[in-house]
Amino acid sequence: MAEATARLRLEGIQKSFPGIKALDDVSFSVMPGEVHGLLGENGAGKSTMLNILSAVFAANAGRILIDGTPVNLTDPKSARAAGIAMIHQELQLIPALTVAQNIFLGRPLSKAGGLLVDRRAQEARARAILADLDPAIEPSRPVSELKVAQQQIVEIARALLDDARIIAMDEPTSSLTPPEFDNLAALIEKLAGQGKSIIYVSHKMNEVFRVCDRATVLRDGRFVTTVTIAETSEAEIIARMVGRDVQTEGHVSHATDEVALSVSDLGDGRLISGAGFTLHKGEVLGVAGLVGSGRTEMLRLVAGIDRASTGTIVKDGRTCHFRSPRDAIHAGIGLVPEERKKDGIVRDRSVASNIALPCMETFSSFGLIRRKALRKEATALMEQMHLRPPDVDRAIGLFSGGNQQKAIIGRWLAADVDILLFDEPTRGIDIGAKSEIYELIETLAAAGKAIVVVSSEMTEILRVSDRVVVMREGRIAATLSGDEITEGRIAAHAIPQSKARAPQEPPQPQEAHHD
Amino acid sequence: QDLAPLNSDVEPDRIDWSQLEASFGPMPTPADGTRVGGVSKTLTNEYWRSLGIGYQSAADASNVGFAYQAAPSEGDQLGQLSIAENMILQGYDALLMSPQTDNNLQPALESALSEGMVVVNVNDAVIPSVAQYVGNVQRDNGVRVAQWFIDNAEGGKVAVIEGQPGVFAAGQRTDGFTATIEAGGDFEVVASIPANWSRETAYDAASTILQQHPDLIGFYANNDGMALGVVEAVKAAGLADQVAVFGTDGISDAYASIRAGDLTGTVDSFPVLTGEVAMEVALRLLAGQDLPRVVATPQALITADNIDAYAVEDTAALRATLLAE
Amino acid sequence: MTDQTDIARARGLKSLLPAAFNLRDAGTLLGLILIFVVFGVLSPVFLTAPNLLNILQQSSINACIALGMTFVIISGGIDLSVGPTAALSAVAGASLMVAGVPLPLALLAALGAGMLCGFFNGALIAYAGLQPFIVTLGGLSLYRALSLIFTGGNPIFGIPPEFRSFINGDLAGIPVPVVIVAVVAAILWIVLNRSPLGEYILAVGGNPEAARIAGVPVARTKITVYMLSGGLAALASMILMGRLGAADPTMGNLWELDAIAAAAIGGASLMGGKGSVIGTLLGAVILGSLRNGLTLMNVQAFYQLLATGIIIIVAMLIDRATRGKG
Amino acid sequence: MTDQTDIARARGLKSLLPAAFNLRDAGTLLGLILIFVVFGVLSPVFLTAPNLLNILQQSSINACIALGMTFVIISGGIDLSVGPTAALSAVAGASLMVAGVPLPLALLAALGAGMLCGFFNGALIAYAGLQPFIVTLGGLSLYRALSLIFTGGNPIFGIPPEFRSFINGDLAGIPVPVVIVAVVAAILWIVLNRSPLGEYILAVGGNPEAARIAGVPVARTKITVYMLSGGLAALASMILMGRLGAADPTMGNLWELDAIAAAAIGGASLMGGKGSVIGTLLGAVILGSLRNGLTLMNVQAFYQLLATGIIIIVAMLIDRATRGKG
Ligand SMILES: Nc1ncnc2c1ncn2[C@@H]1O[C@H](COP(=O)(O)OP(=O)(O)OP(=O)(O)O)[C@@H](O)[C@H]1O
Ligand SMILES: Nc1ncnc2c1ncn2[C@@H]1O[C@H](COP(=O)(O)OP(=O)(O)OP(=O)(O)O)[C@@H](O)[C@H]1O
Ligand SMILES: [Mg+2]
Ligand SMILES: [Mg+2]
Repeated sequence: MAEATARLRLEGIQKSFPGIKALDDVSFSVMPGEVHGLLGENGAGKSTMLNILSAVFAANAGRILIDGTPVNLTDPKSARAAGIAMIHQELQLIPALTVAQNIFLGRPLSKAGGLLVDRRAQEARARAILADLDPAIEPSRPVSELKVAQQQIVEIARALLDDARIIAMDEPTSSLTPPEFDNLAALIEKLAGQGKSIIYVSHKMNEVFRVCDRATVLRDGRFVTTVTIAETSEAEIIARMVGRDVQTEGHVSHATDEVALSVSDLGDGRLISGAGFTLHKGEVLGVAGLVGSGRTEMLRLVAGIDRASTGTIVKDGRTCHFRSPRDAIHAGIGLVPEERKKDGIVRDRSVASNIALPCMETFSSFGLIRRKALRKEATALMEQMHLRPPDVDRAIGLFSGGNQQKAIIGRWLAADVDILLFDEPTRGIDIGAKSEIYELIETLAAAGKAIVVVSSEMTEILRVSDRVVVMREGRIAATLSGDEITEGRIAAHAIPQSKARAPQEPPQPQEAHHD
Repeated sequence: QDLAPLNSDVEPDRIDWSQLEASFGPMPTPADGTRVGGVSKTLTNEYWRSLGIGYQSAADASNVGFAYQAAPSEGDQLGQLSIAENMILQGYDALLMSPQTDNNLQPALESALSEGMVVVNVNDAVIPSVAQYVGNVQRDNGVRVAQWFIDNAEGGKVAVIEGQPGVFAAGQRTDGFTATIEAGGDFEVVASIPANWSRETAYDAASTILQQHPDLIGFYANNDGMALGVVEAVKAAGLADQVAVFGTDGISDAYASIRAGDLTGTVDSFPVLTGEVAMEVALRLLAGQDLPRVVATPQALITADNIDAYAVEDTAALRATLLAE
Repeated sequence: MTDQTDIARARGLKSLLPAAFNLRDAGTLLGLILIFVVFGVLSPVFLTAPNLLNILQQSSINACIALGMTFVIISGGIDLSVGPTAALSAVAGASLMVAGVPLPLALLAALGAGMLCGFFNGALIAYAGLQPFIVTLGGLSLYRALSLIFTGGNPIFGIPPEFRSFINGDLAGIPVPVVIVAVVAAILWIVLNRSPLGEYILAVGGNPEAARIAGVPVARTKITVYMLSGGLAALASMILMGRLGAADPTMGNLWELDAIAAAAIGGASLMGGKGSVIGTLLGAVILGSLRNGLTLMNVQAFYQLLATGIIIIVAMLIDRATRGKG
Repeated sequence: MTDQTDIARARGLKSLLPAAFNLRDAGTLLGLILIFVVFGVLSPVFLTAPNLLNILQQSSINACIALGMTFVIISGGIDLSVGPTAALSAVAGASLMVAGVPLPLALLAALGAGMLCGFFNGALIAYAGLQPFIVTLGGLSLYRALSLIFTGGNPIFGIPPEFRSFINGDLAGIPVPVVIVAVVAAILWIVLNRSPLGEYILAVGGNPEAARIAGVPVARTKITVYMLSGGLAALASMILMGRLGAADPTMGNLWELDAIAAAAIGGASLMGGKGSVIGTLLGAVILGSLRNGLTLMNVQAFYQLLATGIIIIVAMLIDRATRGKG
């Protein structure tokens, strides 16, 4: 490929953080109208690369050329002026501002000679941009009221505003559902058709194969290869990323008949009502549903994070009343939250400290923490989960998103709970780690733990679940097991009646498992 | 020998400043290289600066070295203690201290005594165990103002603007005023409100009181700063002709305000002169004289009638005026 | 669709209130009303028109300072130096006035002095990256020292009578200070809710890193906020100077606490990103009515302190209870 | 592998410093050393042993309060009520002592009184969800009022001489208050760095919601922290009472500002989640040496104020510069 015609060329980029080299002499180019995948495991340096491109970080060495001319990007504003827009992996929104205000933040449409914000004009343009993505998002609503998925769409909309020539997307679909991805894919095609260059970071191979023309693979901060998508296979890319084979075994059930947890008539007085399910030891229960169907809310009620207004939770034959997550944890229930940054991590504390939070007592004797034992256990756990870099004393906030997720999951392994609730457990997790997590879930189930997995990824639900409950508008719409677990049936139950054109099958009467 | 806790307002072992020379002879000449330190309450109030001027001039007159330090702000008790201790380290012969509270300088007093220093408690708060006190009778400030009302008015509603709650001087002044005026005729103290020595708070309190009692005839404020705030509130309410306002301390702004016909009067406790007397007492003690435990300093109610007699720069002349009384 | 109807319902509720108002402010208003009812019952004078004007007048200075403080707090900072800033501006303005400099010029100079103090604070915070608390604590000493040294500790008298009578006058029966603060508050409301600067301030306070990435001029925004606070401190000092007829270098002692209290009562969060102009005004009036009511009832000094403490806490509890888990 | 060697290198660097110490504290230490050098050159008395002990003694009360404040600040709160809490504990303890209650009992009661104030603050913050600033501002008035009312505004004299001579004595030449605070600091260092409570406090201050979901007893942690602050205020009041020989209901005026300043100079962030025991101790000593040195040089009060302001800011700038973009 003639490099002179490249829209964007990154050359010899190097970036070190204290104690780690995040990028080591990485180069690649993106052509006009090209959708270029940037792939690699968690911590490979993808976000760092994009952050350098959009001048959030300064590189230690290397240069950036646009249309063959070196550019000097000093701050995010200058990057934008150079025609580079970015969708950040960690949502960079201001909760107190409205959707439109967030989209236009830093470059408001103004009236009265620049003195006042022209809210109406902003909202009109925001609505126009959002129309392609999710027309249900009302531009005048505060972002704090939106679900994560909707916030992510706002983040995408923001990048589209500038009419940039280069759009860098860092895991834009991590909390989106397939139909929302379809919208985005169509949009990407349209943008590419207009000659824009797009860098697309994702851990979802199907997306990469659907939208990308070429892809560059990074491993441990180093360039591995650039491939043309049409001339390669998923397996090859994964092998390049991981440097080893990843097994994709089928599902094995370890479910027993022993009831671990039974929830009935659970409600929060708002969205959730009459929710109930039974969970057996060794069983993996998938929870499917549309965004906003109340899956997260239901898990939070079970985990004692929000207070239930109705319903009973019976664990190991005892009725529990959780007044706090701590109560639930003492009863042996742990939750891996959906919003990692907000509900999961304590940024400035080490991975070891974050892991130990729920079970400080077990790592203490005579009121003091046994730091050595804690570090040893944390290191062992994290080695097993391939934490990168493998330093459990490092502040968790300095790790890539995927690696943070590993630490949060590790927390419940250390705490040795018997019921694990996963809310979107593999969001932002690389292929290798994902299959590791699936294996982990299986191992845990085999060890007799009971597991609930909420996921918006159909493949994930199908891969891990022994049974599936489908939620719709705050209620359990169906419980499926065995052969009933098919993509079609799950979708049919998930879509609200009024919205569905004609459900392929009549929804089954809701049936609680009484054993 | 343990001294009985001192109450400077009622201690019987006292002498008036005017009697010092008569009873103990002329000032002795201090030894060469004598150094005296002064620990003030704060320098943000003119009263304490004037006291320092008095110290300095008496020190100059006797040819002794003098250093004057103050807490960073009024109410900083520990800060003042540290400053006193730091001065003790520098080895002065005598220390003149005006404590923030009755006890915040107690350790400094003790360590100064153990270093063999002479310690004089000058005005305001009183350290109970102190052997030598120089200052005025706080209660008297209020009594004098009350007496003016009793002499000059038929009776009516009056109000008090108090200093910081819990401060000795504030309590005594308020008490002296209230007790005297309520015993002395047809007067009613309708309000007694703290304004924490602040001009602004005093202004607000006074305007609120006037709102409620438009027939008020007088205010007594625990210091001049607050009194000047009250004066503005009275003027703003258009009641300047009806309401008399008194302050305490006799700072120069109070004098100016009396001359301008705004402030009715203030009880001047002559800080410069007080400073001179205090320094004199310290030097006499250094010379080995055995003085009474309390040396009372002068006070006078200043109004437009007598202001010219007291408004003199030269303390020698002022001494003469006061001694002539 | 559930979402849509929910939104529609929320809209409907909102439209019943004036646009300037939000639910959080309603809680604060309720606290104020409660205090009014209690004092109204206990003292016959309290609810008379002159006394209400009196309360507004007495609250105006704190309100002025607290408005600036609110902006600083929203931006994620704090300004402990407002009192000494006011003092420095006052002595600067007063000494110019006394020296015969034309009034408007002297007033501008005073405002300039206040904004300069604010600029100094803001620059140290924005460019040197120091903690706001510690910078403005240093400023607290620094500006106080400068005004004490400049005046030798003595108040400056001789403020021109025309200035004094302007400040002490009224407009259609409303005291001038109240009018001034009302106008300032209206402008600040627009700035916070309708101008790019307002969005920047909310963004910087809500998530500084996201703001930076979005291209918000973070440093400039912070400096502006501290300059605003300094300027408003200067304005307050001018009002006070007009009322008291003197510029005292010790002016403004403990103003920061009152101002922060007003802002916090009005719903500002010291974590940044949250705060309301109207809430702060209500907060200042709550504190003003408290002091006024207790004085009217001639509550003894110690018990005034007691009542102040209890009422602040109870007001916050009521506010909290009415607005729920906000 | 690069990773491994890099990490190994970082580890190696770390191990050169004692474990108790972190890089942030080194910056503060540098500030302190600078102040020592400057004053040492300017005043011959400054670096003498008695004066250094003097500085430690004078800093001990602020250090004691500031340690409690550090824990509160790390947990994301603030405690403005430390001064009045100290006063209330002092009058409680003193009145029991004077009434002839055995000394240890009276001391326990005083500590209990302080912790009770802290519990009240903490419960309002943790359970009612009020803002720490406003709760402890209310407490500031409330506890002061209670101690004034209880004593009628008069100090309580007649502290048992054996208690006084204990506090005023020394251990191996080190003043007892310094020893007490050193022991307390050592315990607190262990609590913060080696105990579950310490982890909880850091987590609650760093991200309260995540901490709650991870099973941290958030409410209990917060209450503990305020009780600790109240207890340390009581301890400080006992030390001061021993030194002064009286319990004054006005004790502790402005302590909160000094304590917050010491904590902030020592690296505590008012946003929560950050702070260090050693840093705070150094911060208190910095403030103490500052005052000591300026007095030794006989700097006049106004210029002392000026110097204090400038030095605080300059110390923070140096600290900032040495530790880089931390
Ligand atoms: N601000 C930072 N400070 C220190 N280290 C950092 C920082 N940001 C990233 N790193 C480190 O740089 C490496 C690369 O991280 P990066 O976020 O680029 O990974 P990524 O490829 O985007 O991973 P993921 O798929 O999990 O998002 C990681 O080891 C991470 O810990
Ligand atoms: N935009 C919104 N604003 C306010 N509330 C919302 C919004 N979207 C959803 N909700 C509330 O949250 C409810 C359920 O959200 P929840 O997170 O439980 O769904 P979920 O099925 O877990 O979806 P996700 O896939 O995002 O995790 C919604 O039905 C609605 O009541
Ligand atoms: Mg990433
Ligand atoms: Mg969810």
